[in-house]
Amino acid sequence: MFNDRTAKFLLLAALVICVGGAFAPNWIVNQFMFGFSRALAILGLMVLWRTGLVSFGHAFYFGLGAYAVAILDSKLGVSDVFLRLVAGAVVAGVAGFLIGFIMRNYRDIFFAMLNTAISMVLFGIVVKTESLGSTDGFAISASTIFGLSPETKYPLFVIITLIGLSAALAVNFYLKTTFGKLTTAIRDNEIRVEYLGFSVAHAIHLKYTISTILAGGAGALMAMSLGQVDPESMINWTVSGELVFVTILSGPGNVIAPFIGSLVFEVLRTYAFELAPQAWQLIMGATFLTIIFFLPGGIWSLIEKLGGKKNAK
Amino acid sequence: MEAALTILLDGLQFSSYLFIVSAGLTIIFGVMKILNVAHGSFYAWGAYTAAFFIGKFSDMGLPDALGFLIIVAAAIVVGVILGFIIEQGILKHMYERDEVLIVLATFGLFLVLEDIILIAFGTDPYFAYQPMALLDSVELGGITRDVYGMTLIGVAAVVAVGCWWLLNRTKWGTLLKAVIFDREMGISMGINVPLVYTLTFIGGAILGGLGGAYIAPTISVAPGLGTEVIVLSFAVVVVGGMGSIVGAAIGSLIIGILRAIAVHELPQVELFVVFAVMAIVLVFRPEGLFAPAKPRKI
Amino acid sequence: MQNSSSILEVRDLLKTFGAVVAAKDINVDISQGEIVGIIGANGAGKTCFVNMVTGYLAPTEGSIKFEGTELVGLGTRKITHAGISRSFQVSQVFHSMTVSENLMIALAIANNRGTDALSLMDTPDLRLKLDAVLKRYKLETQRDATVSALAQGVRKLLDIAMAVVSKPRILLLDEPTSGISVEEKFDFMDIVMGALKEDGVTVLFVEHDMEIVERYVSRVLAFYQGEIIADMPPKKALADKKVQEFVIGKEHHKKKK
Amino acid sequence: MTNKLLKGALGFAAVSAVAFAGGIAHAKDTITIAVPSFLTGGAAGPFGIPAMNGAKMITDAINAGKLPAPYNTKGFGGATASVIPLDEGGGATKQVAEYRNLVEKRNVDAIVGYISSGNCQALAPVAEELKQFTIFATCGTPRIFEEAARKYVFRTMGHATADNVAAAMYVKEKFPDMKGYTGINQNYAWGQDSWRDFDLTLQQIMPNTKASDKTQFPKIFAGQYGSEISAMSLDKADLVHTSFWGGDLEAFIFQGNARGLFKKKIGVFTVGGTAAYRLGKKLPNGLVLGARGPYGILVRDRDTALNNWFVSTYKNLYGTYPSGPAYQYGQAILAAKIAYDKAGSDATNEQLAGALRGITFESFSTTIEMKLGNGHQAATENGYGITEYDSENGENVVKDVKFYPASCVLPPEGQNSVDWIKGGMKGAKC
Repeated sequence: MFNDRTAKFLLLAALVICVGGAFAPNWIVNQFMFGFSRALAILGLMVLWRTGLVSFGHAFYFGLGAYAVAILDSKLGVSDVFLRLVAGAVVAGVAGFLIGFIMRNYRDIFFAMLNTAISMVLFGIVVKTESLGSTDGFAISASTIFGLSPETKYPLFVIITLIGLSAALAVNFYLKTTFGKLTTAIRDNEIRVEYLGFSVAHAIHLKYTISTILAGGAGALMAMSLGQVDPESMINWTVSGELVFVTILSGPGNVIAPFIGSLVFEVLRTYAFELAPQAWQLIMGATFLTIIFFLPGGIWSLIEKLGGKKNAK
Repeated sequence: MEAALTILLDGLQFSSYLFIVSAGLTIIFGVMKILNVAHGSFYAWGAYTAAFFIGKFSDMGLPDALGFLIIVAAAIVVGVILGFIIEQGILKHMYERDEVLIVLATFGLFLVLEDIILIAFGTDPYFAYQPMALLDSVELGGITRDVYGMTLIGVAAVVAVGCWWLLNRTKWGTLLKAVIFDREMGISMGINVPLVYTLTFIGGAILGGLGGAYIAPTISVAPGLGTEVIVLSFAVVVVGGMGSIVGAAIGSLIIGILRAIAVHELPQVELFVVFAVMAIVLVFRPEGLFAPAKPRKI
Repeated sequence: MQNSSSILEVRDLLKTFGAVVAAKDINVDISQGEIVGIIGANGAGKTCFVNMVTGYLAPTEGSIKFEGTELVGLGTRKITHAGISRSFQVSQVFHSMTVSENLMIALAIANNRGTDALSLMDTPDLRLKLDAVLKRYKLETQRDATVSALAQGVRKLLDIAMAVVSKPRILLLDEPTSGISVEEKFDFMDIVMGALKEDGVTVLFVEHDMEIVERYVSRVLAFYQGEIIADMPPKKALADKKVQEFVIGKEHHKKKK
Repeated sequence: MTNKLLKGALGFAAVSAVAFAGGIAHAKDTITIAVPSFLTGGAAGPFGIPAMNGAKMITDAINAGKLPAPYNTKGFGGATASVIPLDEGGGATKQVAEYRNLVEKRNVDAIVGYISSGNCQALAPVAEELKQFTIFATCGTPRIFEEAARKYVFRTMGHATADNVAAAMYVKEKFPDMKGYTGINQNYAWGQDSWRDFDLTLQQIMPNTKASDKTQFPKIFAGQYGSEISAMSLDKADLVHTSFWGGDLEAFIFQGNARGLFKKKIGVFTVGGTAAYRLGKKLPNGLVLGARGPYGILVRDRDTALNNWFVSTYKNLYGTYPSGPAYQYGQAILAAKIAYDKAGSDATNEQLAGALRGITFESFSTTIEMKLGNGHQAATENGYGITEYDSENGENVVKDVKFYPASCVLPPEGQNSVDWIKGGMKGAKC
């Protein structure tokens, strides 16, 4: 599972980033933490996208992950980074598995919209429940690592990077399995897949569940690196929009793409907000449209052009 | 009894508002299979345009009755201009691409339009109370009601009947239905689908604008008022069935009346109603109550 | 009345869509190794029959037994697993992938019915199988070509090859030669039939082209308005009055249009 | 592959480089103050913009040494300050991320502002973590300094408890025969706290009045309150309390007015002040109006050098009278100046915090005592008045203005406001 160029690159890049992070200023470390946290969710959406499915509601699972951390923290005082991460991923994964029974029967726009609808229900419930923090959300205490509470953000940054790395490797491997190869196959022709004796519904259900686990983990990591959750920034439909935005921005070409895409997104947003506090949405929206029109393959397609097609295939 | 009447009126009033804003969304979806996230922006632009000119006119000392003209004009102008530009400038070039990409494009548009409003109209809220003041208020069910608010019910009725008539009593309607059922079929029948699309989108945009323009006099027209609307109208469309006018009407009624009951009898659950209804429908009938027949993929 | 040698027994099959009768009183026994041609005008119920056997359509009444097990009520997947596969009139392949990728997926699924689908797909022994299939269907030269770039004929070949890798006992071909040029059609069928003979697959294929029928089948089922009006060897069938009137006649007539 | 790797590394280096560039430090004689406020969304017009105006006006005046005595020294400890305006919208989480950028990327010296209680609550712990000198200007929730002791965070105005205790006392004074009361407040910390404090206080000081069992908590920015207004009109209560602010406030006033709600019921608006100047004739007469303290219309005619200067300068600059937020941001900037004057322009965050902790100073409209929350939370008087349209000058005025001293409407140091009210507001000196 480490024997292809993508895997090798991931390993080396992770090393460089972890080392570099030790010398980089805090805000860069933050950008990487936010970026890589989100990238986890993008990985999952990428798997779905390759199958021809786009979910416009994965903020539901992202939010579940984030709020799992928040609830654990505020109600039970759980602060261990791994417990929090697992909790987020599991909660989202279970929800995703159950909802998957509905979702696997839908395609195209209906799939996208049903996800939106379900995410809105969660948004509504959270916003309107005082015990869930209502619109204020929760502040999240600093995460501990095996009982130790680190002075700086660096350890968390390393952990997030390594989790991102392992997720990327796992997905990279998954895409090589029969299941994984079926992604494009299903997008191309479900009838044939069925007549080959393979259940499209099961395949999609699995991919959906995977994507929700990743989204939940992403939410958990994001909550920990931000130290704050609120429905507006974690569950609202605009967040789902952002996730898809970054997916398109990254491009489906390779598991590396989500990480690059997410970083670009964070930096872009930071500067848009800094340069045009009253028009940063406009900048984001325009970028989005430009990508959709002129760079359908996302950033990755650029990289492939630069780095020569055969790279990391 | 008085309470019942009040609840009914409140419910109808809110339902009407919901219906007007969601009708456009569901029509566009039904015909073009586009979930138009930018619909909220049409609403906002309608509200701003109306509020802006109502204010200007009354400053010029023109009769406030003109307000109603402005409202209609604003809706049409906004719908035609924005609708045309967006459909011709962006969406038209995407119909061959994945439907979902189009949704995303409208999301991008939504972000852009939100900030353009800010640049065009500034951050200061606009007040266009004149039409509301003009119609004054009446004693009804033991409380005072503003007549303007109740005319909303009439407007909704007109929109509903109008849509029904257009779909079921005109040649246009039959063409639309053909396209709605199956785009390819429409083309093979020699229907000018691109034109149908353009007009449909403009029509939907006008309805979105009308919602905003008509509500404008009752609210403080401030930035960000589009975002709420998307959520509400989307909920209605999901409950009623994506793409179904009847569905939108029923959906609006269910949500509107239930909400009114909640506000009066059990305020603490008021905020859940919309989403509770949505959740229940999603569990038992994910395609909505009145989902139009859709050709399955397999 | 179990016929010992027959692997497919169809009894009193009826399919109606509302008032329309798509299939009626269909009774057939197919024996191991037979090559059966299904002919009939458009809308005579040929494809409907194929769809019912492969579980894509559920019959209104009647039974379809495959080696004694009832197929009616089973889904397409179960039936594929049981050992019946099909090809399509319009080839159903993964157009954005290469020929070998298409076959690899078919092979992978055939070799582990999704049970260990979470293991690497690209294994050496699968590669060997792939080469064999490519060779048998003369697809070596196009192995790395993307399907969408291929000619109809090649796609059809691939379509059939993918249907066969699961080593079915019965294969149903829906108009294999439709969309293939007159010059190619015999070479094409030679490849296909040759390959199928090797595996000893029982074949039913829907065909409009009587030359093909004459040349390749051992038995003909002629459909007319949902019923089988003739079930006999090809020579005899093509000479048969009813067949000429209701099937071939219409055929030629149709060709003129 | 290796060349890709190289690219990766380069990319990282590039980003870092940008970072350092972004973070190039400031010279000694200038400081940067980040001023977050609502520049977008419904709260921008009524709140964010006046607030930002106030902050800019005072900063410029201080830079030019134009403030009246005793603040007529040039600059912040001699340094000229530049204001970085910042949008407060987008939710607490976004604000946390932006706050980190302000401190760690843009290296601002001080952060002065914030209107939303949600944001303040989220940012207080972050500010402490980053050890960043921060002054909250307007946000209201008492929790910030009651939940934890702060070292670097200050708030230069009284909190929501004062607003609502004062409101209750004013009601008791002016409407002694009020029988029952209801309320409509936004469904988040601010609205919930406000109603709770108002309700609890009335239970204490007017025990034989009754709260309606159907108080309304619509979502913030809902914009339409038709049903709520009907429900309250039918309610037997004869008083309506609201802590609505910004666009929601104005929408509610319109709709309630058209529905004659305020003819039938006493309206108590704890944040109504901002509407007074903006709505003009459309503001009903006879509303009980607060401005979250001695600000805006309530203190327009206070005849002190500082206040006269503030009102006239603001009116010249922006064409309207200054509303509450303008005062509140102005005085927060003033507090920053005081801190810098004491600690010096190159002072550390610790020194700045030390300089502001526990002091008492004259603000534009009132005296600010930083005596709660270990000297981090201001205590000021709080007051209310009743609206009346002055048709001669064509503007709204407030009559029967009554102010209550801080010691009367705020809990003593170290006491949680809810317990204090429930305990009968012991030690309140009115």
